[in-house]
Amino acid sequence: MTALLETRGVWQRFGGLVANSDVSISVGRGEIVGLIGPNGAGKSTLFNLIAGVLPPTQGSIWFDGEDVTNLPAAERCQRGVGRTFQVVKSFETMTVIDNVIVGALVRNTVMREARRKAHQVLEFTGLAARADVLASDLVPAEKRRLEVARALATEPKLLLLDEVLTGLTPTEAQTGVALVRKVRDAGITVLMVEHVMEIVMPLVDRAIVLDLGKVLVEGKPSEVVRDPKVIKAYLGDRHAVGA
Amino acid sequence: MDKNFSARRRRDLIIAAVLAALAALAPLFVKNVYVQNILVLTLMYAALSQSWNILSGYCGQISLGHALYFGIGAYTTELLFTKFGVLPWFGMLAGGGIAAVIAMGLGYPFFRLRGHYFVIATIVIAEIGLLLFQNWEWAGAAMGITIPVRGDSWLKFQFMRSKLPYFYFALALCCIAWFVTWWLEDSKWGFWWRAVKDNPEAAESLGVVVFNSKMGAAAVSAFLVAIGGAFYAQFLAYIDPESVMGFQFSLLMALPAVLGGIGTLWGPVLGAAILIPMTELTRSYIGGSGRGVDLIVYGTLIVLISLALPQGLVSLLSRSKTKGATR
Amino acid sequence: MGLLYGLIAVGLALIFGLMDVTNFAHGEFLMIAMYASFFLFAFFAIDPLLSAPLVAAAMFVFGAVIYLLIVRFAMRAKTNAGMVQIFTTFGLAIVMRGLAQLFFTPDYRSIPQSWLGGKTVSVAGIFLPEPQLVGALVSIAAFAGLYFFIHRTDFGRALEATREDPGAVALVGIDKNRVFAFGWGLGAALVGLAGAIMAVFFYIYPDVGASFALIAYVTVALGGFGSVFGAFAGGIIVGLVEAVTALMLPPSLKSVGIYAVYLLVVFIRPRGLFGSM
Amino acid sequence: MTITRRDVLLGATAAAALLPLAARAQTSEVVIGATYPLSGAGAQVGVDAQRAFETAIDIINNDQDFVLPLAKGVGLPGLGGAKIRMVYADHQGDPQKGRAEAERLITQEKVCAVLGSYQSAVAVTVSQICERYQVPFLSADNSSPSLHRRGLKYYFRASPHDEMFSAAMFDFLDSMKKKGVKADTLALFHEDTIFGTDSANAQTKLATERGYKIVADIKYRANSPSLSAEVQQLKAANADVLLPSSYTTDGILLVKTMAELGYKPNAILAQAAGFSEKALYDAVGDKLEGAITRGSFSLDLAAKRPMVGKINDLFKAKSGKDLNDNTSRQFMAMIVIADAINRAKSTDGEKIRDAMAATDIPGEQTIMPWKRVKFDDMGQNNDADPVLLQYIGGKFVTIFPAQAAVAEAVWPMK
Repeated sequence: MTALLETRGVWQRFGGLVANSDVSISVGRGEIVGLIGPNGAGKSTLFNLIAGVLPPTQGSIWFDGEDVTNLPAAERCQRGVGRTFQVVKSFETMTVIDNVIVGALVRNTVMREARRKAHQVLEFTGLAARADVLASDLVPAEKRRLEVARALATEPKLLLLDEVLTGLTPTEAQTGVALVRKVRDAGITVLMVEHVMEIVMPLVDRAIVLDLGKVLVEGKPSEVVRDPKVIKAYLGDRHAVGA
Repeated sequence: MDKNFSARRRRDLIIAAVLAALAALAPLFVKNVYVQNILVLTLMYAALSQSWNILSGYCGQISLGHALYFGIGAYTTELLFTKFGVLPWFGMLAGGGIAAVIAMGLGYPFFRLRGHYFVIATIVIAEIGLLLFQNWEWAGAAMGITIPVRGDSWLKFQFMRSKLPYFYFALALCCIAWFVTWWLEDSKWGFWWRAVKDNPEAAESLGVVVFNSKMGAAAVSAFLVAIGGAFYAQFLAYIDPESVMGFQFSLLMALPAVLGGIGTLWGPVLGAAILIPMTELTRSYIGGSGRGVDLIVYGTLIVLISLALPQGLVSLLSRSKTKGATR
Repeated sequence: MGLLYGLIAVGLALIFGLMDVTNFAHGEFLMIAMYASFFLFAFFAIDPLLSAPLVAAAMFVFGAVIYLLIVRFAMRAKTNAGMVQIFTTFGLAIVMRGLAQLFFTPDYRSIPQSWLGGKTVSVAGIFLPEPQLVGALVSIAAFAGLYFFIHRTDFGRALEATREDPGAVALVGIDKNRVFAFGWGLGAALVGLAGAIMAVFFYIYPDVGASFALIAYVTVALGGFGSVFGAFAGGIIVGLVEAVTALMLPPSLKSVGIYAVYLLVVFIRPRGLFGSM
Repeated sequence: MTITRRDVLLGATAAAALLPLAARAQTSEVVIGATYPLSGAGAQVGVDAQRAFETAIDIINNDQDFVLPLAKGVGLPGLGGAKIRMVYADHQGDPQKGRAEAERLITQEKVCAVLGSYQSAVAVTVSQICERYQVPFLSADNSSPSLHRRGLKYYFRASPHDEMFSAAMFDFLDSMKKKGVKADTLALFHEDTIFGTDSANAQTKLATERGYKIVADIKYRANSPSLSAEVQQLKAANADVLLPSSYTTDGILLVKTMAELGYKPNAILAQAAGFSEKALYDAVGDKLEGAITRGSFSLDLAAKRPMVGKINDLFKAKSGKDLNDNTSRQFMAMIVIADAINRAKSTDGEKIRDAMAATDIPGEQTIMPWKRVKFDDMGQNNDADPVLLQYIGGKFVTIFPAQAAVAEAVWPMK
């Protein structure tokens, strides 16, 4: 069976700056894969390339056996790529349920069905009680959750999570972890970007570490955390942050 | 299914039906043509503003150049009528179609622009339209087009004294614009537009083709506004570029929606119902002094409403009624 | 003429461009300034050129007061702040016209004799009207001053920071309202300068601002919001395009040329020529 | 659904507010409506028009010793001495508003005739409404020739239209040429609304017929922020005579720009409008010594007809200005309509219309240099002879036609 997602030799340059150089990764069906690395490692750039926000300078991206390199984001969503944003982008003037309906409309053209789907997703993500609240009135943790719900409503094959667990209280983070597991159990492949390793390592099946735009290490979480290259990259980063 | 929601939609529809029925009966009580004239204008601006609201309120693309579509509707109808004898009913639809096509044509370059750049571009394009018509000899240039009125005729949609046919047409147009908005509000397009307005990037990630959404909104909006323009031309029986394409129309289309509540179902109607009679009455009863007092009163009211109720008059009602529907 | 458009636009470039506040009453600010020059001339026989600093000072106060009394509240709106600003300032424009008509009557005024009026300098066969020449010089000076002010002084930095993140500057102890009131005052003072120069060769009546307002918006947007130099360049381009179009097309279409150039520029560069926002 | 209860209430209040007025109107008053721009760019004209009408009403309503119809005696004798009351409406230069206001005047204020309207575009819609309600509309000061050619029964115009004015201008040029003055090339300079377009069309036609060469035909946008490019072109064309058709604002800017760019034609022959407004001469009169404008009125007439001077004094007391081209026509319009109502002995629109059609006021009983006031079947008074006035030493002097002239034309202008 082919991988669900594959990037083949992807490069991204912004002027003179190289954000990704020759990145080739693959995500298999049903996996939870963590994409980690210190600040400025090129995680977010790679993430945006996969989501289709911008095309790569070089290389190709394959999804579900097809070349999607030049497809725009909306088209990728229709093919089954759902995503969240690092900085939450709720539809602030719309209610929670309406936010989710927008996502549900990708697969349901009849409003009634889209609405039913949206309600299911809210139940699934534990936001049902907040359905009629304006998105702008949600607390940050709920907004994160809404992002996930919205993406799930598009019935993705692959869910891209961009730092959904960062900045949450330990309790909130635990609920988040549980939700991600639940998503995977529903048969959805998850690729999550996280900056802080501790949170994601127990959760993911496999971890890919990026540093300076390149794939540094790839493997089981337990192996990755012990890898000296990773420790060095992270320690350097830690020191910088701590200083 | 969520009951609140469908109950609210049904209630909106019932309120609208009751108001429309009451409005339809109004001429039984209002015999005074001056007041009837105000009613016709109010309905027309409510319809125009409702149409403007689709693009600018729901989809968030603030246009201050809708006078262009208004003028195109008016000119298409009257040029077809006076030069080729095409009945205004067909001319109206042609005008609407042309306006929609132009709106989409302009959409290609325009929708790449953001914020002030977009707003100024819309003002500028309407101004170009005005100048071109002002210099277009075949279309009457500055002289405009006088529509010969030869007695009452439904076929030609012209009437000597009676305001009632115009009143009912304006009422129908207003109902249609309202109903289209109502229907779109709970449709794929309606959700897409609001999503695009709030956050285009997130919308794109959820499979919304942002560009197409804007195009759709622009086309519907321009079509309805052009029908309004055609109506105005028939109502006035005379058009010239300044009086159908001037910047003031762009503003007058936007004002009711903004005062009533931009991006809301009831905002434009509510705004027009207050603004237009106010405009007319201040001019008629304090404008005769020639001292600009009417302008002072009118301007002050706009400033006060804008400041006191940034979400429009609708926000006064919606606190209790439509809980957070579409602010 | 281009530099004069630039001069009218420079105040707008500050308010609209740098502070990101929509001001639809810009033309009316110009109108008030022109009346101020006129009355200083009519009652005290002060030449507009001399009264320009006075007018600018008065306009500074006027602009700051308008901000503190009205615009400040328009900026507080959480949702659709843009529309609230547009229509608040639009309403304000109508009120200002009404008041002008009430107090100054709708009659056309103009300053018949002044040091500059009607004099022409001939340079190599090209006639340069003095008022426009002086206008051009003032315009260059105003732009240079503003440029220096924004980029080299603490206030300029405070202004930019306030626009970017009002919350953050509050933490550093900068009062947002004071910064913006000062900005509005400065913007209005620049319009005041423009008004004083304009009064020399333009007629004055309550609706006079409308003729210039749209051109000023286009000038600022053409150059790009957030760029003082852009507004300056925008003014020059608008003046040139106008002159060239008037030669090629019937003069009644000359504005079409300006508008077309604006559209062309923003289609290619959606942020104007030198815009940063 | 769009008519809220509030709306209906508003309407009802408005109607109620009007009732007393309407009721009063039927007693011993004759109510006449006037639509003018009373706010916006043309507001000053509207305000001046109010003064002109008031002057005329003073003369009609009170016993005054003038050789004008209705001056002697109080009010309208044909209606038992009823007095005239004016109702003004502001149309802001917008045809829609003009139409709405005309309708209000007719149906609410019960006016029996409407006067107007300065802007020609507004006259179009106002006269349409008057036609529909069979109420006479008298164009006091609209000069667009197309207005009376629309087959309207209730449209009247006592004053000349632009073709008549333009014809007089060309008659004058012809006569100057006979005297050996060089006036072969013309430059047209006109604004882009109805007035300018109509005027330029008439002038182009006449120029071709009479063998003049138009070396520049410049149409410009009304209320332009700058006319430099336009004036450059005029200067380059360097015609013998400049024929501007501009309102006050553009007129002032034109003259200032001409002075700045050093352009001085041999003669300026203006289609009135701005060039008969005091504001323009206050602003740039020093640069216009010797400019000629067409007009329908001249204060010179006071020498032959002393009442003209007295009436001018009455007007000046109210407005602080001399009667000019516009205000004199407005004054006369009031006299003409009052005369017709008086003869109709009724406020019925149709009867007044018939009386208007039968109007025959000899020139001596007007303040104008006209032969008489008599309408043709299109409602136009073809006996309204225009005059040409030259601005000399701070005032206007009649120079054409010969029978009205008090001085020879100064050519070229200074």
